[in-house]
Amino acid sequence: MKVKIVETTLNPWQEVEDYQQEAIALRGKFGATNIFIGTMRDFNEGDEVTAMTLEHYAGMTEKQLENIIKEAMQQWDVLDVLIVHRVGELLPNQPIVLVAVWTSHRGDAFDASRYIMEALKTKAPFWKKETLVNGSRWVDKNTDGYKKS
Amino acid sequence: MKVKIVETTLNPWQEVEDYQQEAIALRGKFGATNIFIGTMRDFNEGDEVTAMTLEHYAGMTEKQLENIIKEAMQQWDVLDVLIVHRVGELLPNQPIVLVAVWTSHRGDAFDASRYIMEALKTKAPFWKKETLVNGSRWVDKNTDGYKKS
Amino acid sequence: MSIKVRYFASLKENLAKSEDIVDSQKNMTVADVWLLANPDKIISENTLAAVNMDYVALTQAVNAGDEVAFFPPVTGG
Amino acid sequence: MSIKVRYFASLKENLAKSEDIVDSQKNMTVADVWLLANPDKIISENTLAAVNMDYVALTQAVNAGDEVAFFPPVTGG
Repeated sequence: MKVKIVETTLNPWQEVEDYQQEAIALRGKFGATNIFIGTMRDFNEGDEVTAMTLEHYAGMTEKQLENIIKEAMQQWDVLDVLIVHRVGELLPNQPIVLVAVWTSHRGDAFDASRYIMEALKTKAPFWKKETLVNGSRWVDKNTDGYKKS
Repeated sequence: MKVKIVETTLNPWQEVEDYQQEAIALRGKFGATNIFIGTMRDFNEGDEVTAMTLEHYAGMTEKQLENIIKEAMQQWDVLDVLIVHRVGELLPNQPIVLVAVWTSHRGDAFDASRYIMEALKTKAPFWKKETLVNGSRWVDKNTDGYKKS
Repeated sequence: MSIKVRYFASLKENLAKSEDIVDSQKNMTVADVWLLANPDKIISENTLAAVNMDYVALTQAVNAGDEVAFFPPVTGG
Repeated sequence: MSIKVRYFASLKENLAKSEDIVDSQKNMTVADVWLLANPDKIISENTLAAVNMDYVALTQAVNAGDEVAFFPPVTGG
């Protein structure tokens, strides 16, 4: 398993491909991979967003994300997990977060991936500040992501 | 949306990257991407599997997969879907299927991706024949993928 | 009327054929098509049927020019 | 004992500081640390606290050398 915080552009496909390439122990053993990617949108709460700054608590983020992976591995049959999270200055259409989960069976991959994303949103110390056309604002809380729009 | 059946090696990262690159309308609009990849394992039902042949009903596969995407789009707020499925001769560790779903919010991405995979397993006319060390056998039914092992 | 019949996967192997063409003067259901094509073989209860690439029940009526397919449970993904 | 205090995001901006060092001869809880560092500011009810990078309640005791952090609800992912 691996947790990585990056300050430059996050290329999710390259990250997953590279990680899987090196994970020799996985070869032939995993039947399912679930990947979630969160990407910056160009609007939020009805306003155009031109850029975003992601602050984090270095050290605590890694500690919390590693705990979350361990919790997922206790609940589901998970072979491996990769989490990559962007910090610093972002532009719309750039990836913010990547969660990749490798399992033998697909149910565990879907369940563990979703669990990790929800736990990350609740526990990992990252904070978003949005740049609007006029000024900037901190995002004060995460949306639940499941409400019907 | 796109449904694609491929007879040569399926590179899921390249497929998703290429598709997203061309999907200009998605830029800045999607906040969540969920991707599921099914990969051939080197064992099944307690036996070593050295290769696999995937047969399909050309035409019906595409029709059924397109229906499944429409069903998902009726149930969740889905911006775009890509399904790529391998047919022909496969070796262990090679990807069999890719499902990618783009949405505004993460709940829809997880739900729609899972729905599409389950529906694909039930309705898309593909059949697996496994090559074992001694002979070969048709896979007679899909595992439910959610049972606790 | 003339109906094209297709078989897939283990069913194709068991029947040792991938296609049939059946002709009848009468209206037929999918079950009738099977019987005409395979008079000495009872259709297995887990066999699936499709007409023009949509799943159907064995009681479904067929029309001239239809493509009828029989196959075992699908195992893709 | 000496305790390092850190602030993040909007809380850091509102307090106009990112760190404090507080000293006390007595045993302290996380709430005591806040009070000592910010005697004129009531802690907001949605403020989260961590000691040595684990989430804690404000009633948690702190020890010499601990790093205490205060921050608003997290908004990553």
